[in-house]
Amino acid sequence: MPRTPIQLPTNIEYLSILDENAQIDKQLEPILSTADLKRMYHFMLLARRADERMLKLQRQGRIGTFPQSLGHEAISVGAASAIGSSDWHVPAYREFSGMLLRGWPLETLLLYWGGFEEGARPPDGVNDLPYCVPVASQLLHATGIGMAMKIAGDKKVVLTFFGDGSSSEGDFHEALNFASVFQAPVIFVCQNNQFAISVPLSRQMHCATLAQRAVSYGIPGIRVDGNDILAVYAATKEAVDRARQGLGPTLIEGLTYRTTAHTTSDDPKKYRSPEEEQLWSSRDALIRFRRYLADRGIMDESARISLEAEIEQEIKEAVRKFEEAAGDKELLNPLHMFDYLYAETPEFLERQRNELQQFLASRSAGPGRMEAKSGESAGRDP
Amino acid sequence: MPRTPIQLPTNIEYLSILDENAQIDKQLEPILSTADLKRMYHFMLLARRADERMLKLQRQGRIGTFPQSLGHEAISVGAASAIGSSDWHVPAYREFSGMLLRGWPLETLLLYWGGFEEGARPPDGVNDLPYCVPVASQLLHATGIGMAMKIAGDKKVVLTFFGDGSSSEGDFHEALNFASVFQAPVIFVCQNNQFAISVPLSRQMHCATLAQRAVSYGIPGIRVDGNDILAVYAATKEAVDRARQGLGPTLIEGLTYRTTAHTTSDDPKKYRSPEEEQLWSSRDALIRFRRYLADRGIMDESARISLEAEIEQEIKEAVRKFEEAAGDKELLNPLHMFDYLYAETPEFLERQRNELQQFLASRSAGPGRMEAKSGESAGRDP
Amino acid sequence: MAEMNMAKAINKALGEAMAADERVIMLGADVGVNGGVFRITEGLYARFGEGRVIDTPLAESAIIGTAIGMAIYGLRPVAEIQFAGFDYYNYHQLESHAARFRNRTRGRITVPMVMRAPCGGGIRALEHHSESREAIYAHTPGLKVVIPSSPRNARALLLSAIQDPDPVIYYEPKSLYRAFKEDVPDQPETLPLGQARVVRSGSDITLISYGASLRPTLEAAEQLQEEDGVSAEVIDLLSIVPLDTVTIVTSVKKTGRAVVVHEGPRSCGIGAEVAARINEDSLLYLEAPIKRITGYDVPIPYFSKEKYFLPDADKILQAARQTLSF
Amino acid sequence: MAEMNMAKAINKALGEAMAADERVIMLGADVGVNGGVFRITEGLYARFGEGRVIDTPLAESAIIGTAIGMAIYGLRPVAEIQFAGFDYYNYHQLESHAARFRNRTRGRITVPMVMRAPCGGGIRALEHHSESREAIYAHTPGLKVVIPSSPRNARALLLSAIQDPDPVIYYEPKSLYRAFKEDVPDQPETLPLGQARVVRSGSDITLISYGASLRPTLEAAEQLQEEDGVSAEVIDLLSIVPLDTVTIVTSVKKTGRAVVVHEGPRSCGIGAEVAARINEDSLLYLEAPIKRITGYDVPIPYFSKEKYFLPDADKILQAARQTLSF
Ligand SMILES: Cc1ncc(C[n+]2csc(CCOP(=O)(O)OP(=O)(O)O)c2C)c(N)n1
Ligand SMILES: Cc1ncc(C[n+]2csc(CCOP(=O)(O)OP(=O)(O)O)c2C)c(N)n1
Ligand SMILES: [Mg+2]
Ligand SMILES: [Mg+2]
Repeated sequence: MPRTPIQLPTNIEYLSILDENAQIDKQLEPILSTADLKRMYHFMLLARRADERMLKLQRQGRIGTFPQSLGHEAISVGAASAIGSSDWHVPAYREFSGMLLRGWPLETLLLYWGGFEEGARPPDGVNDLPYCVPVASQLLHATGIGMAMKIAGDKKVVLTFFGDGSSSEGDFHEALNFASVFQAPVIFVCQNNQFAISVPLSRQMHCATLAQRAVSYGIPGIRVDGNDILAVYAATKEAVDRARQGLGPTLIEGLTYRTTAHTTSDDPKKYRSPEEEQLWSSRDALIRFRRYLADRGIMDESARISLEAEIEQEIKEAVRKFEEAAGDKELLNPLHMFDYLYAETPEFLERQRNELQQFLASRSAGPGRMEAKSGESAGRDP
Repeated sequence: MPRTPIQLPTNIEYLSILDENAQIDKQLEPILSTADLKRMYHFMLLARRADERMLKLQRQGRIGTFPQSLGHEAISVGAASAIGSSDWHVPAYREFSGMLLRGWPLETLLLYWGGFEEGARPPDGVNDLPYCVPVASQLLHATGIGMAMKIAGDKKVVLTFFGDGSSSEGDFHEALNFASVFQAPVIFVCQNNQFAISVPLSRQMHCATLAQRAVSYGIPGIRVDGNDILAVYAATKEAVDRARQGLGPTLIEGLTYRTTAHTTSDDPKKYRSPEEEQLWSSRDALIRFRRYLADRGIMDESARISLEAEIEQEIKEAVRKFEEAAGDKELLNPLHMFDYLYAETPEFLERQRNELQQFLASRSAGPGRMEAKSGESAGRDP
Repeated sequence: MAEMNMAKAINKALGEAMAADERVIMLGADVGVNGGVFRITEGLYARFGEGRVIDTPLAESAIIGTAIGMAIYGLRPVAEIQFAGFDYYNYHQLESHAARFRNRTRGRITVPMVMRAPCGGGIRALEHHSESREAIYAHTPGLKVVIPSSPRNARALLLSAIQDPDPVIYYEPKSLYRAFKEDVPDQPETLPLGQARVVRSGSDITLISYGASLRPTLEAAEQLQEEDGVSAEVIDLLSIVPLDTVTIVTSVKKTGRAVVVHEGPRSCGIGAEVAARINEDSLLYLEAPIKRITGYDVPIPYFSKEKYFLPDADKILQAARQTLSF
Repeated sequence: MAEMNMAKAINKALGEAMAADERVIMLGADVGVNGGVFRITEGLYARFGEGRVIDTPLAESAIIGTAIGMAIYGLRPVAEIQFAGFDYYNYHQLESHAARFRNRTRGRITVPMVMRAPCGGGIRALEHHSESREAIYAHTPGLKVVIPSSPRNARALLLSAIQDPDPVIYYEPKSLYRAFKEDVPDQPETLPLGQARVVRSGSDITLISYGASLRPTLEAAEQLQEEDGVSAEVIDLLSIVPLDTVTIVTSVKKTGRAVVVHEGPRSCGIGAEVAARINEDSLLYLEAPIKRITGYDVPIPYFSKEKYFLPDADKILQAARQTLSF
């Protein structure tokens, strides 16, 4: 056979269950309890509403730059619903909804976007890493956690997320390769929203789908409709079951669209058309899921309305707690910047701490200058 | 189509033309002139014999650690034969034979392995980068050169090499992705010798072939018998033609075996069996190519014997030139370490240069100590 | 002459360099259609086309690694890394290759390229968006490192960096992008790399700084004059590599006292090097220890508290007074 | 007590750490079946199995990135990077994550891991195989950095590093692996991180060094005694971070003169930091400028000339004499 095609694995698939008209594929419909379905919708909606609120907070200068997650709720909540609380969840920075579902209080996440390290502290009992800013780097932590689970003989899995742009980073490749070589129980979920800030998919990769990159690692790959929470859930569940049985990692690509700007500093008008944005709005994950829940008699109009009210209350309460915390003396104490570098603060850092402490003390004695300048910088921060 | 297989490109192939019994596939036999074929064999044999000689030089301490390239001649020479002198050649560190073919004098390469930067200086008119030690990093330079050719509108191509182990590095992924997105005229050749020092393929990757990684980049990928110089040449030629027409990069995997140790510091007995080594010796590229040349009446036994003699002479002469250069005062002048950092040496470096110069002057006045210690270190250097 | 902020001045320099030399090209994530996340490359894509203003995939090692290849082939790439905190991803390319090719090939292959990246804090950014690690590059033989402090010198230094035959790290203090305006001459002008500037002359103490820290340093100098009647000389380093030892030492020989100010962490930072060189060349002139007002040896805090990490006029003033009364 | 070289001593420490704590695991390219390219992990694979001595694919960022994940999950990974010159590939993982997780999560998530890598020159190796860039890590808040100088302290420091609750960079001067032997106690012993050691006491000048440079420094001290009748104190830093300022300053206050010696490049190197700290705490005691005998600000030359780059006893001796006669 001197010139022969190489047999490629055939397990690269596309999956859609609940389509944009809320038509359901009965054969593929995942088994989920009413409570589960309600929970999923709850967190999608909470994220959506909180996100809207945060935009206002940002505009008011009460929190900083943040990446809205509209359009990402189905992937984030759908995938996170397929793992248990003793499994691990390793987000990038657009998994707001999934983190809420995993047990991060909204006020904690507000603290994060409000400029407090305390917002990056996973609540006790929550097996999550915090948001990760340097793209793709977290995929290696997820893989390491998965490898450690295997070494420890724990039947747990890790769920981790990244964007389409992030898949161009070397760390993406290294993470998938390690996970496949060690058959680590890691589910890699790509939130393919078709943009990395302004750079469109066509400038990001030359292959038709991200899912097909699974071929490079000899693992299953699947593309799902990322606005179809049932498809996301089903694909993730399958991958989780495989991983838990020791059958290694899976690459899942959820195809969606970033409904809003990249972050509050970005202006998408520079690089995409209103028509495209319009088109994708009509495919919104919440609309079709709400219709599905209504069709199944799980949530009628009045239930939906009271849920909205409940969530409004929840957000109000969280914002209140956040503002309280953000005014807290202890949280605002700058000397804490020295306190968490090492288990025991070494002498040279103690000295720097003292230096700052003495400076602050002396300044609060003399005439203050710093406060006057704090509003000065006019820079943008993407 | 709720659950459908994703169509993968079907252009991932395996190619063999001249098999291990020197049987030729007439249909696929590439068109090569007698002169070309002789030239290819010349450089394969030169590399083989020079390599043997270098092992002796290394054992005598006249050069340092070096990676033998036995088993790699067909890939290196076969691929390099498919590009022209105005194309670029970007090797890793096992393309000894191809570099000789490209016009690097043997004495220059000896200088490199003998510990002189002068050995990394590409000869004038040779469009090559020198050896590259940090694995996979050179793939990005090749891609950048290819992108620049495209920007300049030059119809040239770049040929670059890497090992199976190196394909696990992030830079491999980034280079192939960039090359594919920008459709740069780059041919990526993997010298898959099945080991990265001691780590076997099975620990390096979970996919069946390296060629299939082309699927991640939407580009053609091909695995060839790496001990079959005709297959290597043919696959590269095809890729070069495509690239020159603006059709972008290709991934070529040459499957071979590292006949000897990783480098002169390595002991393969620790991690592989004599049986396996034996098996692959029987597949040697030179044996079958020699038989092919004989069968085609291009090189009979007496021609082969005189070639051996010619090459012996060539090597002798090169070693002489190398030793002469290695004893040259100018080449040994340590002050040159300061002279090539910047186009113009800045003041702070001039000061350091003077510091060393004065030190050397004062020491050569007083009793010398350094020479006594030069043989001291007993370390291994892989 | 036209008044402009630093963002505009850098943009102007990029346009001028591209217009003057067609080998100059830009690459990086979002530099093209979008004009850069800080709008630094705005208008260049429209003006020079996608062949010369190249939006790349998101991969820093590739951005720098391919820029190296392009420079080797004869282009003069200006690569943007979106934030200095992400240039660690490409550090191996800079250290192992950009900085070494000339030396490795005895001058035969060179890498005339610029890596631009916004650096420093002060804009309420997220984690990893406020780093100042120029010292790492200063510890990497074969690179030059430049950090401007005003629109005019930003423009002139960038033109020099692009024309330089060797790789230059050009860090842009992002808090200065839109902080103030300055007259910038219409005609292109350059500034020699490796030359510091005495921006305020004085006789009692030398304050050495660069980039975003220069302004609070100057403020402190003013205040020293006003409140203490002390005459402070202020040096703006402009180039971190080559570091202009002569200008520093000449000043310290005159004043006998010095404070070094920068945002990056203290240990093995630029302040350490400045102190070591002062010590080497002018120890006997010193009347007090050289003080370092720098970022602390901690990651810059999230933005609610970053201002306590950054050098400010009060800290510099206090350090100067301590030095003066030593 | 048994006599052994540093390679064996490190190997012993690794075995002891793994035997004592089953959370300790090794990973890296060639660390398993092959026992490491320098044979440092020899025998561990056979003894502890492939679940705990893990041969990885060739990818430094992944080796460190997965080690971080493992440490977070509760293991105590010891990751080997084959040569310090390749750890630039993983620098972003160390800077952005290993060094930050504790701080970022206010102590909730920690990264108790060790990155081991052979560093330094002197073994006639190829390009990129002789680097000493500990200063980069010293400039990276949140890491500890340790460099041993003898078999016994190599073993003790490595045991401490593995037990440390925070990430430690453990650089092994590869020219010392087989350079000499020393008695190493049978029972495990540790050495506190952050403590330098006065290895020779003296009163006229302080020579400060660590790692492979310590031996030529000691040689120079001997010679100063013999030939000049000068009593040199020699400090072995052992830890680069935390740097033991107290021991350094105490000595310099006594001697009034200092030479710092290391292999890494000079600018922003460890010598700069040592000089800056001496200046801060003991300026008035100094009778001569602090000299730096270091690698120059060039890549370490290919091996035919590397010895001219490295500090040696003659250079140190000359520097000490210049300092003494200043
Ligand atoms: C290593 C690194 N480089 C650059 C950035 C700046 N940056 C933040 S988000 C982003 C785009 C990421 O795109 P994608 O992965 O598709 O995720 P998305 O934002 O679309 O969810 C960039 C370039 C970063 N955070 N990390
Ligand atoms: C970035 C980097 N890491 C580690 C090394 C050390 N090293 C040199 S060769 C090698 C193995 C490479 O294997 P492969 O890519 O298969 O090439 P081969 O040596 O088999 O030709 C290693 C680990 C290196 N040179 N560069
Ligand atoms: Mg995206
Ligand atoms: Mg190999």
